[in-house]
Amino acid sequence: MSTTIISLPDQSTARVPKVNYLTKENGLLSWLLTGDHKRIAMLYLISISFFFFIGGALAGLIRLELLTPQSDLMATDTYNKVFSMHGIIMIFFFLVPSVPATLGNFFIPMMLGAKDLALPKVNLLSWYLYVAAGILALYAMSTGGVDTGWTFTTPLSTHYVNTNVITTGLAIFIAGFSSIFTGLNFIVTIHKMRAPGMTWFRMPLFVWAHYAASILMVLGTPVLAIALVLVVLERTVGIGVFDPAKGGDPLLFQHLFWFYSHPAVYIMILPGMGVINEVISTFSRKRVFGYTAVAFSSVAIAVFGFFVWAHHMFIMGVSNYAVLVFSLLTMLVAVPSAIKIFNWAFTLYKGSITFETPMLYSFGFMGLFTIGGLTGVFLGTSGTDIHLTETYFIVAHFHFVMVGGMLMAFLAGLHFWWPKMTGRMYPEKISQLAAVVTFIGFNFTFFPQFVLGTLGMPRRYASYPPEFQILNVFSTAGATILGVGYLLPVLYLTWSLKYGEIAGNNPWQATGLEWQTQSPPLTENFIETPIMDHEAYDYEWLERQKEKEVASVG
Amino acid sequence: MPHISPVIWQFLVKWMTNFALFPPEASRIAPQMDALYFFMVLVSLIGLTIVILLVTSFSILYSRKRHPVAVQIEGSTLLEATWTIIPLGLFLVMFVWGALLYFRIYTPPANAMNIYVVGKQWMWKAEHPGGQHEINSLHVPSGRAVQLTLISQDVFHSFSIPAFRVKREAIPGRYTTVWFEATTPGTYHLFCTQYCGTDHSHMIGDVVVLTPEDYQKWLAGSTSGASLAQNGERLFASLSCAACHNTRPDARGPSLANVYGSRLRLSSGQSIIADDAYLRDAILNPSQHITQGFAPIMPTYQGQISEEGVIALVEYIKNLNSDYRVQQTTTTTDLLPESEGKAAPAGQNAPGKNPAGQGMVKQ
Amino acid sequence: MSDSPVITQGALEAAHHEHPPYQRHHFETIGQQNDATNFAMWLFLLTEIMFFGGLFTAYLIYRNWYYPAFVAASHQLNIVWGSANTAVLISSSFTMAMGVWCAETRRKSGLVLALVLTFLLGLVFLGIKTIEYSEKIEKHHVPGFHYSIQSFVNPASDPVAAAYGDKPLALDMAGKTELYFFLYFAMTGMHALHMIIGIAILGYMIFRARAGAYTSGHVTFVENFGLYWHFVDIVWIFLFPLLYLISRHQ
Amino acid sequence: MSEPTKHDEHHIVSPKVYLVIFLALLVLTTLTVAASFAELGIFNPIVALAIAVVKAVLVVLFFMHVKYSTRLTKLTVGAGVFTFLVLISLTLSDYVSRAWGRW
Repeated sequence: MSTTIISLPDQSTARVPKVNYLTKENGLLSWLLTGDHKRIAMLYLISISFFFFIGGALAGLIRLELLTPQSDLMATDTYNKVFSMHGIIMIFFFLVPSVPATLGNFFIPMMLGAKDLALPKVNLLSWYLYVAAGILALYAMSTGGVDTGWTFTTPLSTHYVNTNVITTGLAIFIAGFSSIFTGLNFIVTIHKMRAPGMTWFRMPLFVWAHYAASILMVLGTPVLAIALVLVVLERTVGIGVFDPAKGGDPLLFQHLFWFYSHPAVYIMILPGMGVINEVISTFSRKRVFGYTAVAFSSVAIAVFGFFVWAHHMFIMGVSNYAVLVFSLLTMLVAVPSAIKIFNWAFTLYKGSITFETPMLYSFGFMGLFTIGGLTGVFLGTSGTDIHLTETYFIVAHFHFVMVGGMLMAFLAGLHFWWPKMTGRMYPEKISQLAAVVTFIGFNFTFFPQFVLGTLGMPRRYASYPPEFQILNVFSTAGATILGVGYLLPVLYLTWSLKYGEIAGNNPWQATGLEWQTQSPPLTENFIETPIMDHEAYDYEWLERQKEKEVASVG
Repeated sequence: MPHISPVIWQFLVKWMTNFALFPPEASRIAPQMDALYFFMVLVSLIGLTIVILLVTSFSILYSRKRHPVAVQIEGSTLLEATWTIIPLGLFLVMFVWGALLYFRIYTPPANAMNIYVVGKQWMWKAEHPGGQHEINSLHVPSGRAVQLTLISQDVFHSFSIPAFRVKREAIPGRYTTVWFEATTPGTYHLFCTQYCGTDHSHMIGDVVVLTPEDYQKWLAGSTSGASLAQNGERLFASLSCAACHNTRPDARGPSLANVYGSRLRLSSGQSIIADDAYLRDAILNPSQHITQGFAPIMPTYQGQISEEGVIALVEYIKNLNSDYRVQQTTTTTDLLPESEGKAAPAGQNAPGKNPAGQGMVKQ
Repeated sequence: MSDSPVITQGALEAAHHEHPPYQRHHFETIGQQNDATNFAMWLFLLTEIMFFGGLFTAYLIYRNWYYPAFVAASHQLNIVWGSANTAVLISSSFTMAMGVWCAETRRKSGLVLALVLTFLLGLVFLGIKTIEYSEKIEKHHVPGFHYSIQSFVNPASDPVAAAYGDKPLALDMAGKTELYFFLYFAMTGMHALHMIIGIAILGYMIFRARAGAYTSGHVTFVENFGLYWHFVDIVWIFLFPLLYLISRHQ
Repeated sequence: MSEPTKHDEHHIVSPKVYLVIFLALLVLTTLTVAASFAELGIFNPIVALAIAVVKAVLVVLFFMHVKYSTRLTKLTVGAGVFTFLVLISLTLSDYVSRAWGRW
């Protein structure tokens, strides 16, 4: 028995289908005015990759500066701008739209058996909003940057800095609407566009995860928008809502900000969890263990995600009673993530497991997300939060969740669906190497930061006491490896566009509806509307289908 | 090591001898914090090990080579319940333990000595009751509970002493407190951990823990002549506070002797304990803190007194146990002509034994 | 599940007919399209609720903190104009609802009339709002622009405050009235912005309705706009008591 | 069937209902203004908000057709109101309990 399930068509005769969504129309305008969710997903893929590498370059600068205890590579205010822009770009222009706007956009309609998202023009509009916001953010960055940190803490952001707070705030405001429209579109599509027979509990868990994330986008983002509007008004008119001298309460801003920004971390991680479901099921040839539990845990995260925001403010002067309540609720939101992890582990049980690149990334995700999630409990516990918050512990924690979790999941998904999106395979050996390199580099970069945080090294420091240097050197060295791990996929994926092997319809023998059509798909996705007559992840159904095909061909 | 360049060798030596993995435990609370911390590390390690063991053993046992055909399993309610309830139970234990620790750190004991700390871009200014000022350093005695009353003059700052495992934000417009009891004499890091602008990373200093004897010596050696309360008294006089806050029957403001720590009845009907925060607010936003029986005529001092000045005033009022000195100031003020019509206070109590009697209920 | 894509009788019939011209290619039936756009509109209104939610939260907090200032400042609002505006907005909601009915029952001239009335009532609302705003500008009650606390420290000098028999506020409390007026302008301004957007869309709709675009079966646009317009009305239904009424008597 | 492609699932509200609701809203507006002139103490804001809620519910149910809509629409409205209340009540929980003292 072979150790891989990759089944490609005979390369000597195989062709990429002549008519597909990429070749349907030509010319730049056909892309810029498209309503096709797959083309919009590709536009998003290009733009978020662009922002990822800008954010990554800024991260590189941060790590270089921290190689030595003094602030010698750049002045402190430059450093402050660099980490602020790193955070803003990575969160609002990469992590929030990453999986939803690319993979979600591309595959949710296909998984549901629909021709497109419910509102294709709104989908295109949300890409344009994203681009406009991105350009505005880059403009703000190139004309002096912003040095408030991505959290825009008042009254620092309103009264004490003279950088481009207004422009950046506006950029995030617009990006927020892009995200609202994406989420809205997904919810409508999932409710109204399912193919006949596609009941709620036949949907792939990827869709469930996106449904939960979309709820958060729709209900949370407007509160961020109003908070930013108030910051802009405070700066321009001086209205006083966040100004203690005029009777305002600067903490109110944080309440409004974290009301969005805490659920935002679930907006970022839930779609990633969705990807992991698909990948783990496919490469262990098994239905996801405890399908309903995993589906409902996504929804539970979405609901509880709204009740915990003040755990970002435990030491900032919220009332002790509120600390008690929010700390307790935080413990509740940690449980659904634990449920997911164990269900994924048990999906492997009695499976038939192969180790292709997406699976390697998923294993990386499980390990790193477990660490990230558990260290989150350290910070949700009010007592230990006092010592660990605002240090590198918190930096390490959210990088484990966001980079170790979300980025790993994004890469897993990208490698998983790449053959479907482009019709071609990437070189498997190099991509496996890249997965391993990323995993090693990541641990080297961020594990030392847990130790640094426990030692008390504060975050957002351009210079630090010399006894922290050795761990920072480790971290910077690891970041170099990590950088290589991220550059490799760019190279071989681009290469594969022209030279990769022809993938065929279903190289992984996966069960999702998106795999039951040609790769790359037609603009209408399916020749005729599919009828869902089996459960999700039904590998026996797939076997029967194959037998039927063989029979009819023979 | 003949082949290693001396420069690199020096670097290595420097690193290895100047390298930390865990912060020192230098306060009473630190071992308690670390106990919870290590409990959580242990739980996390066990959890992580379980996940890793499951994934690797399943990967080996059920690889396609060994196990070519997967067995379809729906799930198991029992297992779902297990990994819902056990983590939830553990998290709840952490929650309770953590909450207890949290309240221990933020509830100062009654006998703690108080030091005021003002955070401003980008320095920490400590004000000792004896009038000693320090910038970016803090001298404290070992073996004695020290309460810090923090305030920021501009943006959010955060006062962090990792070796003591305590941290508290200094926020604009409001006092916050934290306390610790240092155990081991030595010098420890003091950080601002809340990002506060350009020189955030330079807002660091030292906490020097001295033995009680050394501390007394330090106090004697760094006095600035006047104690904090004396500074406050000077300010009290120069702002003519005593013109209203005196014990005369027609006084327009309540007497402030022994007011600190007492329960006040406000004109809004609420009753409130006069603590540091109340005193500060009553100076800066007086109209919300009118003692029952007085007219809201006090002007605001918002923007007229620096945070240090407010601290001095608060410290002065805190230590005001009798009206003797206020009386003296009043007599001086009386020499000045004073002809403006006075808003007569509603409840004119006869001056009795209790000078703070007007609308105040002693605790 | 109740909302699984059950193919309804009408939809099945539609599948046999030619698709109506306004059906987008990716929908199976026009019923599905209408459902989807209607649901999308509701979701959009959810985001609007949360958007105003932030301002309502701020208002509640500061009203509790600075109660005397909020009472005195709210006395400066003109209850007659406020009530008139409420009536105007409710009437416009009614005409809009009638418009939706006309579109559903394919009454073209009725629809145009209803939309024109809604449009005019919207303008009347904005006109009254302008009068109210200009009063505030005259009295220097616009936060951030030469804000004056004269009416509150010396209510006798201000006819409105004097009519209420307001007591003078202490200086520090009088300063907090600026917060009230900021929240007043933010909330009513945001509301007015929604009105302006709505009126602009109404203009476009009147133009299209005269061409008969909404009375030949395709009514979703009118219905969805109706939802938006009623939502704006609901926001005002809450703003009116919060800003004008609840502090009248203190 | 003259219009087979639409309204197969939704019900046209008759103008009479609209008129009744419109009149009810006007009456309630008068009522709330009148109530604000009465001295009710702490009940002034409560009455005003209660009337506002009633008015909003009338608009949502009839003008916005929620009474005749699917369960999904009702659920959507409910979700919006719920999250709005979470935002307000949990934020206020901090502000209210700050006054309760240190512990």
